[in-house]
Amino acid sequence: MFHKIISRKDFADLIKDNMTIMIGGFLGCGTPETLVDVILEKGSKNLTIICNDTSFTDKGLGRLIAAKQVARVITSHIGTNAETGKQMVDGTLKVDLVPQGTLVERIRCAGAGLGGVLTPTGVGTMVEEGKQKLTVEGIDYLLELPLRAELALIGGSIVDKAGNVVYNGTTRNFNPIMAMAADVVVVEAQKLVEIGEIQPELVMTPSPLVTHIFAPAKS
Amino acid sequence: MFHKIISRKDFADLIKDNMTIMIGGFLGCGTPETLVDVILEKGSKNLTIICNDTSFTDKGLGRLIAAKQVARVITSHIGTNAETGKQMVDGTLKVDLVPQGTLVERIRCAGAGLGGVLTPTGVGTMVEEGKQKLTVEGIDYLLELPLRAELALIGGSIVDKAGNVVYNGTTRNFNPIMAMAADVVVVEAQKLVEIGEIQPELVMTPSPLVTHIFAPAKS
Amino acid sequence: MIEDVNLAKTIIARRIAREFKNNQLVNLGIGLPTLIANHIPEGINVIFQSENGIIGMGPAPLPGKENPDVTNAGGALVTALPYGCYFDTAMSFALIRGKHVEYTVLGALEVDQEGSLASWIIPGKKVPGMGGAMDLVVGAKNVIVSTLHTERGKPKILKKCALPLTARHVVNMIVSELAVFRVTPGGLALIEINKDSSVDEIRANTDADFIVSENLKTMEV
Amino acid sequence: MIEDVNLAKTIIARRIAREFKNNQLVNLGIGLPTLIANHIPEGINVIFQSENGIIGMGPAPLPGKENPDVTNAGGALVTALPYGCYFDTAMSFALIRGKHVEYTVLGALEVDQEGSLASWIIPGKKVPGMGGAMDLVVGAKNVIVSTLHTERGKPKILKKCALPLTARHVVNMIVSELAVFRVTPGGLALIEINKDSSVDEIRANTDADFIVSENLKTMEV
Repeated sequence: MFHKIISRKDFADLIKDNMTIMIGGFLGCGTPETLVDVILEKGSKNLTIICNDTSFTDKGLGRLIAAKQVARVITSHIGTNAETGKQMVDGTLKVDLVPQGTLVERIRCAGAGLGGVLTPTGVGTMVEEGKQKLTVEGIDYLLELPLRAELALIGGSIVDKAGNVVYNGTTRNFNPIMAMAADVVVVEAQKLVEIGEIQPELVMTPSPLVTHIFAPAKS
Repeated sequence: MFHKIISRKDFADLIKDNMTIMIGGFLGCGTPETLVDVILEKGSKNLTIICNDTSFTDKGLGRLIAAKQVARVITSHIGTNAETGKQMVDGTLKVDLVPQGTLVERIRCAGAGLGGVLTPTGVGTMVEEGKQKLTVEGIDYLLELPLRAELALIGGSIVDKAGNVVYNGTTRNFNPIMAMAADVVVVEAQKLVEIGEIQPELVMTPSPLVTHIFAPAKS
Repeated sequence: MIEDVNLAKTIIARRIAREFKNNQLVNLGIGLPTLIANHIPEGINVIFQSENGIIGMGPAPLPGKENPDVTNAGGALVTALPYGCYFDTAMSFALIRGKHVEYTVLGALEVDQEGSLASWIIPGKKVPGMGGAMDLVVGAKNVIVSTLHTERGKPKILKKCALPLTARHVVNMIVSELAVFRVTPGGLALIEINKDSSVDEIRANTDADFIVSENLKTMEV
Repeated sequence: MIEDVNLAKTIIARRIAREFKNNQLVNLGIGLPTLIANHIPEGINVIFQSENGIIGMGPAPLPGKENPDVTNAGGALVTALPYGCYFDTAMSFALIRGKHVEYTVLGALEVDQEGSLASWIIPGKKVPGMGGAMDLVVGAKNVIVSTLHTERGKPKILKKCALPLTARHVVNMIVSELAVFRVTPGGLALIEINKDSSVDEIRANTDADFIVSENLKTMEV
């Protein structure tokens, strides 16, 4: 009934130079490592990556930066990846720093068909620059706009063959929000199960949001 | 460690005339019926109720309207409760109709510390009236503002003694969103369990949001 | 005209049911649209969403299998299919407004040649409220209005809605028991016609301008 | 001055740990604030949130009990207590911005007498990014800056931050190894002092104006 499982090669074919890609995870926890492996192997260039943080040079999506495949990153924190700072100073990597709560709301707006949100975060700081400021009931807010991607790469703990996803522990983080805000959504399944094996209340990303499921071969 | 369980009388003491109360549920499904019973018994007047719909005259929060305890209702649908329409025409009940998706986002804004959201819903209709309109990238949006309450009444399916809540099936609806947007949050527990009995991934309302737990005596 | 209202509704439901492709996410409104679920062609899996918080909605429960915690947006008891899941209203309308729902099908008091519709208020008479309808028609990728062609002899498809709107310029397709119209940038196009009707009959019962498609087909139901 | 940095940090952690009441929700930043969890007085249950998506965070796992799927905002492996739960980043920052977190404790590069702080960028030198800090200090009900009183002999508590701000006018309390200040509408108030320090020593090492509370107390640690 559902035919969502793709091969490593099929996934590689989806990746193009200059693509805008969201990648889930928080300092690597919840990041789909094998999907990142495939992009490293393919060597696609000039990527724009949207992510919570740039992880470490040898873990998660941080490896794409170390491999100089990224032209721009939209993120909240780069302090754990020395390459990000270095390439930013060298001028080879553009870094847009966004407060974490604002970043997730901007992605949510794109996924939820909202035109923007008003947040108090960043008022009176450099984050204000170039943004519309609105005052509601005497409080100043920044208008923050939606953020979308062509592709979202999601790290799922338990995935059924329809595409329903459960995230264990703190691997959830940005994953279910990003799964709503991209044209194509690929989930790497840590554990692939049959339809009906996931309690319907426990589903965190409903199956229609998932375009493709990638289940790495067990080593 | 946690002392959140309250008696029927303690809950009754929380209810005051003229209060603004959010009540979860969708046509009664997920509504904390016993908490509504207590408000009916107490007979508090001039309440403002925020809810998805006004249910039926003999079910859920619809009973409060039938009992003429409500002065104002902020809701998306009143078609299933003849009393709501009648009292609106008589001028004894003020009805603010809000699109369902806008209603839930306004409540979410209040709970999430956001100053408002831009939604395309309602543009070019009566819903526009009195609202600020913003154009972002050529698309018109309405700026919708936060909606808070003094009290939120939540229908929980499984509640542990710390206050973590699980909602079964479609009882979830507005419940977890309202649980973030009120000064005091009371959950009616269909089933009360010990701490540790709920899988931490399955929690839908984290315990710190819950002020009081009411567990009706089994009949 | 088709005098038998139940037959008319079945024709509409069967025609709309043919519109969906495999694994598309569809939201059916209360009333007539609900009937569509009974007429999905064999071999096609349609995934039903209901805005109260369920994807993978199945048929009404068998006697003795009712679960009061599993309802649809009309408050009726339903079931969840094995691939189904539940979520809160914020997520439900994120899916709806965020263009994740392929089709929404709903009734209307009036629908017009500009693709606007009215469905939530008759001022001074009846005010049910908009519920989720305003979000659904703004957010779904495709909006189908399902409607009897006339009500008490009066056309439902108009040049311009007179009642307060649910939304402006959002309807993609109108399906009645007599005809199927597409709303195009140039106006209404009649693209299908009931085998027992005629363009003249449709003109006589439609209060809107429309062109007749060069490709006019018989409604398959 | 207290020359032993580890002792200084312990004093700060122990003092802040006394601030919390039973069952309050608290977010501790990376670094010095993390130490506070080890010094909560007996009989007080503090509920720890970490912005990566956990409430009810417990201590580091015992050897052999590590779960790579349970981390804190610094990426370290942690545990969940029996009343704990997990959620996504949108929910996490809804809790933070929505005033559901009672205390956030974080370090700063600079903090000033107006309650502004700088913690995320030294232009041209070091740009870690703000992470969740801007949301935390704007959203938490109470903001405590935990900081060594000086760094390389230079005061950290200033009249006005020179570095780009994390937020303006949000800090409620500043705790160093020498002193506790409250930020009041009238400016900084010195409310507690280390038993081995003096008001003169604090004046000499603080680059901000402050009044000495009539109620000046000895820091209990």
